[in-house]
Amino acid sequence: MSIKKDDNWEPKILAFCCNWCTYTGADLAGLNRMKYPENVRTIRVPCSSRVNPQFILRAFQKGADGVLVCGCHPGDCHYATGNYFTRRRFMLMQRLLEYNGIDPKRFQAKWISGSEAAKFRDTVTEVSAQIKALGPNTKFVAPHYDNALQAKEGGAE
Amino acid sequence: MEKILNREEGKLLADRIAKEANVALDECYQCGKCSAGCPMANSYDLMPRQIVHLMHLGDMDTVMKSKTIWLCASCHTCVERCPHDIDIPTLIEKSRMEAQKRGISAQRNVRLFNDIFMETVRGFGKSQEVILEGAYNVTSGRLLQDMANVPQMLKKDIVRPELNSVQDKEDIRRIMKECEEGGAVK
Amino acid sequence: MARIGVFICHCGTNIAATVDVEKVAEAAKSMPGVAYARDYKYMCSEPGQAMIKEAIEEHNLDRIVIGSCSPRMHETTFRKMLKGTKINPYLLEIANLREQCAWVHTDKAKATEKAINLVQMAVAKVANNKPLTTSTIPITKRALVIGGGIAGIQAALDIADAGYDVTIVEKEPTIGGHMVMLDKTFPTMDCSACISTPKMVDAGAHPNITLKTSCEVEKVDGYIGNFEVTIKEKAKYVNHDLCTGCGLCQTKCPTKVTSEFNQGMSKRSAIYIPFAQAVPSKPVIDPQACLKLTKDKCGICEKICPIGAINYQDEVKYTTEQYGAIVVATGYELVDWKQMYPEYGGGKYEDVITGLQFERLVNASGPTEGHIVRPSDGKEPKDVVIVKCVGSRDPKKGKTYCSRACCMYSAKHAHQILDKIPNSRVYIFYMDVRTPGKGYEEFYDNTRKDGAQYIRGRVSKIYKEGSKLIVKGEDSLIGRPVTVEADMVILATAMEAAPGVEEVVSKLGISMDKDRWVQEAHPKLRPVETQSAGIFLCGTCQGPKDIPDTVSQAGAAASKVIGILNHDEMETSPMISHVDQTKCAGCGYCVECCPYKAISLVEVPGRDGNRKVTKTVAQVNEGLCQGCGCCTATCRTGCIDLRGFTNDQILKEVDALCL
Amino acid sequence: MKQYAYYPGCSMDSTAVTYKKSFEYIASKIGLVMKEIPDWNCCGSTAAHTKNEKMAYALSARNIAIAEEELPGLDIVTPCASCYSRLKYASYVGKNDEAKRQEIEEVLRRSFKAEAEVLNFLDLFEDPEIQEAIKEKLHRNLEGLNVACYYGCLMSRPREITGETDPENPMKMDEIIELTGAKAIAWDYKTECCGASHQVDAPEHARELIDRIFRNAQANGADVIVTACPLCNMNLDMREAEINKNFGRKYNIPVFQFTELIAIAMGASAADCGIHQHFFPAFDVINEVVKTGAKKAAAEAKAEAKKDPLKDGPIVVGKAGR
Repeated sequence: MSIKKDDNWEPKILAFCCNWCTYTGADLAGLNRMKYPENVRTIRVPCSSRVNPQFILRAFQKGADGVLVCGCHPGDCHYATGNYFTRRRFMLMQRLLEYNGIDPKRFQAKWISGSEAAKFRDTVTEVSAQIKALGPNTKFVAPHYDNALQAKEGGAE
Repeated sequence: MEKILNREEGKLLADRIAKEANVALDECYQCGKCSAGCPMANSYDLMPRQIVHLMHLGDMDTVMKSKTIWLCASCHTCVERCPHDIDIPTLIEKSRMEAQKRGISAQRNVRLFNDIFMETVRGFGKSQEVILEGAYNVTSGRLLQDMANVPQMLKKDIVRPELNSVQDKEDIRRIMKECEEGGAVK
Repeated sequence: MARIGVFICHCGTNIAATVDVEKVAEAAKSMPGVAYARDYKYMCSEPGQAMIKEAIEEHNLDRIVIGSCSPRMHETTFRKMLKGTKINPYLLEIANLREQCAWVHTDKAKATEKAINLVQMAVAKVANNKPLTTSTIPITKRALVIGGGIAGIQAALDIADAGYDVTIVEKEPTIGGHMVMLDKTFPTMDCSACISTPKMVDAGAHPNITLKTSCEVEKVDGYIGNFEVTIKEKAKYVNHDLCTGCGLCQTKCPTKVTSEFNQGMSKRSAIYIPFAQAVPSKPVIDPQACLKLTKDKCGICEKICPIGAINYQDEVKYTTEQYGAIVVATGYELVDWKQMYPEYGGGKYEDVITGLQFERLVNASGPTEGHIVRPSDGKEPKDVVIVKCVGSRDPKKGKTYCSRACCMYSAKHAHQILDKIPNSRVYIFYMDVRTPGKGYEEFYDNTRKDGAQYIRGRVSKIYKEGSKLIVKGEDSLIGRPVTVEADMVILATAMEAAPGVEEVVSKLGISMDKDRWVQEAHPKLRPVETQSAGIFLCGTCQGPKDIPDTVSQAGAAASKVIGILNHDEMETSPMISHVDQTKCAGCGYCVECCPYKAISLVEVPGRDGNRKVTKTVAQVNEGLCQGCGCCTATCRTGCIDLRGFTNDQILKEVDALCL
Repeated sequence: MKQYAYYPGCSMDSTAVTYKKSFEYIASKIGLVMKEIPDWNCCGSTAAHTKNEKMAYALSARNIAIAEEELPGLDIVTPCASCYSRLKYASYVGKNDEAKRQEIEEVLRRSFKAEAEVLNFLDLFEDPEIQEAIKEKLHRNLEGLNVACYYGCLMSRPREITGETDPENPMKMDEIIELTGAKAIAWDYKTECCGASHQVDAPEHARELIDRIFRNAQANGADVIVTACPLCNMNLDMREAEINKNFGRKYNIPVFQFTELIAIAMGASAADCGIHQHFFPAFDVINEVVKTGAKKAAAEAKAEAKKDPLKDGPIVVGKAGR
């Protein structure tokens, strides 16, 4: 199956942001009127360690094109040690996904503090561009989403 | 004295040397513990600490023209005690090689001694202390240096007039030649 | 079916300029479960809130979504608003249409599309929200202070003065810590003992303060407002209830060992009061040194004690007490420079001493009655070298940090030597002189005027030739090596967190930084809090500092404690983890990863077919849980979930996002 | 007893005559077999690595390569601190930098595995088996002799090359020398530099280094200094008289190789270890100690014999355990 790239195609990117650092950083980016692509949606979680691997699989299953997990910098976790768990879980998860044929660029973890609005903007802009270049995600997508996917791709050949 | 290197060239060279020596020049906070413990420091024109600072600034010109790089005895006391583990002996050694390449030597005799030493090795495969001392005295103009000891040496059978050498002299000459042609280890 | 109300805020033009708010509201109407949707200029305003309340009544809404600014801004506002309605305040979700949509995009069509999606996610989530109630916990109005140095004493006095009971736990036989060892304090040159011993006496005599010396914290359970602390009291072998502190025993004791208080420069007996002004001023027996306890010989103290207070059979005792808040003030110790610096003799030379040893040497109640003499031969030194940054600012051999108080105490030592020994010379080897404090720079100035020679450079080697110590350094300001022949060398050794801080920290469930200092919750804005609610810190357990800083931090910690103890009960956040114990397999992974030790394994009755069995399951302590949710992602059976951010809620958000 | 590949180094055949003699004496007494590396060459010493890094590695590596080929499985031992340092550097680079190892191999046209361990004489004499063998052969007690063990730079620094755990105060030689009954004193110039070849090419700067070493040894009560390196030994021994003259000192501290003292304790004569070949007179001090020790041992043996009437036979002089 080859993928036809539609120039108007926009990826769906999901960003899990911890409430204390990255979500605050994202708010600050807004406050500073920084601009970044519309295709990133954040889900607020108390801590990046709240992100269950199940959520990521579910996102890819339902047709998300990229998932970003963001938290405080290691050592700065609001809950002391949460992001260390995130970091370890992330590495395992990324290897699992890679093993299943998902490009590691589709699943990234970034540490962005509450003051790093510019880093938030740069990160989502960069990730968005990377995923746009990769094209739509086709792995894991549950069968009944096929139609939606095909529509998105402009039809599979 | 004429500038051999300007700041930009110097900075490039210093950074390359630092990288090869695995040294982060910016870690040095100029505490001076290196200079304080250096056995040769009384004779230096630049303290080891200043060598690091000049390299950080990119002033390799001053570094290569200094006496210090020739007088360092490579005893490694500085790096043993350095709070930031900065490998000054290697920085100095590599600076000395660069100076040598450009024909600079603020301590002519040190260079001379090294040259003669290597030539005896090239000639015989082993160093010849008698020839070394003799040739050095003649070329350095310090004819009488250590000569007071010679009669005693001969009398006490400490040195003998005959020479030691390796059998396969060609092998040594070839290795030395190839190394000289090939330049430094990458 | 849920009846969700969606309210889209214009925020003036903040949102409305980039997002077609009418369109969003319109789109919301067709989202599953939405019974009502509308937009409004300012949702957070009085009329906006009234409008929402009306809509709730009118349309019989049971949960609401507000599309507005960040939830970090107005979530609490809208929750408060819901308190007056039939809807539980936690049946609310906020779609962030301002900070994370309108303000960061320019393309109105795309921004509107995103806004609709964000509302969709919030709607999907809120449909799965459960009503939550905050609970209250009673507060035990007592505080525990761990450590009886000047930090602990100050914090205890402040709390006690506010009318609350305080216990000070101190592992040594007396309170006082390091401050009472010091001679003078910079920059004012007050006598350290003269200003600290009255505080010790106050603490000992305060009706609200209980001193527990020779004690350590054994175990800490519970949470803010309700800590249950087991305190271990080491055997003192002297009944302090009977003892009058006459001191006869220590004059007769035949065993002499090195005195800790005098930093190894004098002897004390095996039964001893650490120093004259100790509080409590009653002796204990050192079980390692006592002949009776080690070899069953001697027994003199028992024979001569006029009231029979000696008890060789004394044992370790444990008591358990309740506290509402805890202050950690475990203090510092000097680094073991002898291990770090063989080039300074590694302890071979008696006349190379630490700053703290010098304090004892120059102190009128010290081993030499205040005469500065060389420990080796008792002669008065004429040339003294002070070496700064020994063990600090040295990533290879010691600590990376600056030990902060050394510059000033070194200046003080120089001043004292020049003052007390006529025609003496003092050389101070330094890397930088750091004097950030009131009157500090002036003090440094005066020390130089007194004649102290400051030489910029780190010392490379100290060795002995004859009776002189040879100090090799570099005067880096002229770039020449210098050699000083000294009679005595004082090393300004770095502070490090006291030994045993690891155990205290792990028992309390708080953390340390890479240098073993106790970690504060935020370096700027929560400097005396730890990340565990109800546990505070002050003094040098948090980092190197001098006395003024220590005392102010102690006051700050005390005020935080008083702030808690002032309440009879406290509200807890309902957004915490809970375990479905029917599904829990008792694997304990959640216990491992919880940063607050809030989860424990308990035995509960269960069933295996028809058989009644007990099974091991996890249980969350609601007072300790801070709601991070780390446990939820580690649970194999999915039985542990975070209220307010449940798996269901987040999965529904993910689904809505991917539509 | 374990066998070793032996790299004597250039000085061992000329200036280090006392080192050579005394070591050969010990080896013959305890049955230590040293297999000289065939056709070994100069390690390049200080001069090579100031000129050309690759040449410095290659010259040293040639010896390791030959040893690995001709004397497989044997550790390489060298008496000279400078040779030790250069061989050890080559071995270290060969072990840790595959690219450089290949490059060296290429220029050598020999296989250079860098597997053989490089040891100095202190490592060798640290071997418990050798120490046991020495202890068995001890015939004299050098009690009363205060020895300053001088290690110099390259035996202990840089620590990642030498593996020395305490470069400020190494103790290997102290422990070895105390086998003889002599006292290894604590002093502070154990690892200070002797100036190495700068004593020849920059004497005006380097002489004071030697002066400082003698001064500290004297201040700490040393009767003699012992070294474990031909160059350190020569720098100290040959220049002591000159220092006395030019610096106005009165040092009377003969300089020995540590092997000389061991050989003497094992019964070697002055000629066996070349005591007369020192520059600075060394015979008297050692003779004094040996004589005192012998008298004392004889007296002790007599007392012992008196105590134990069953003991007969000739009085054994020596084997005076510490």
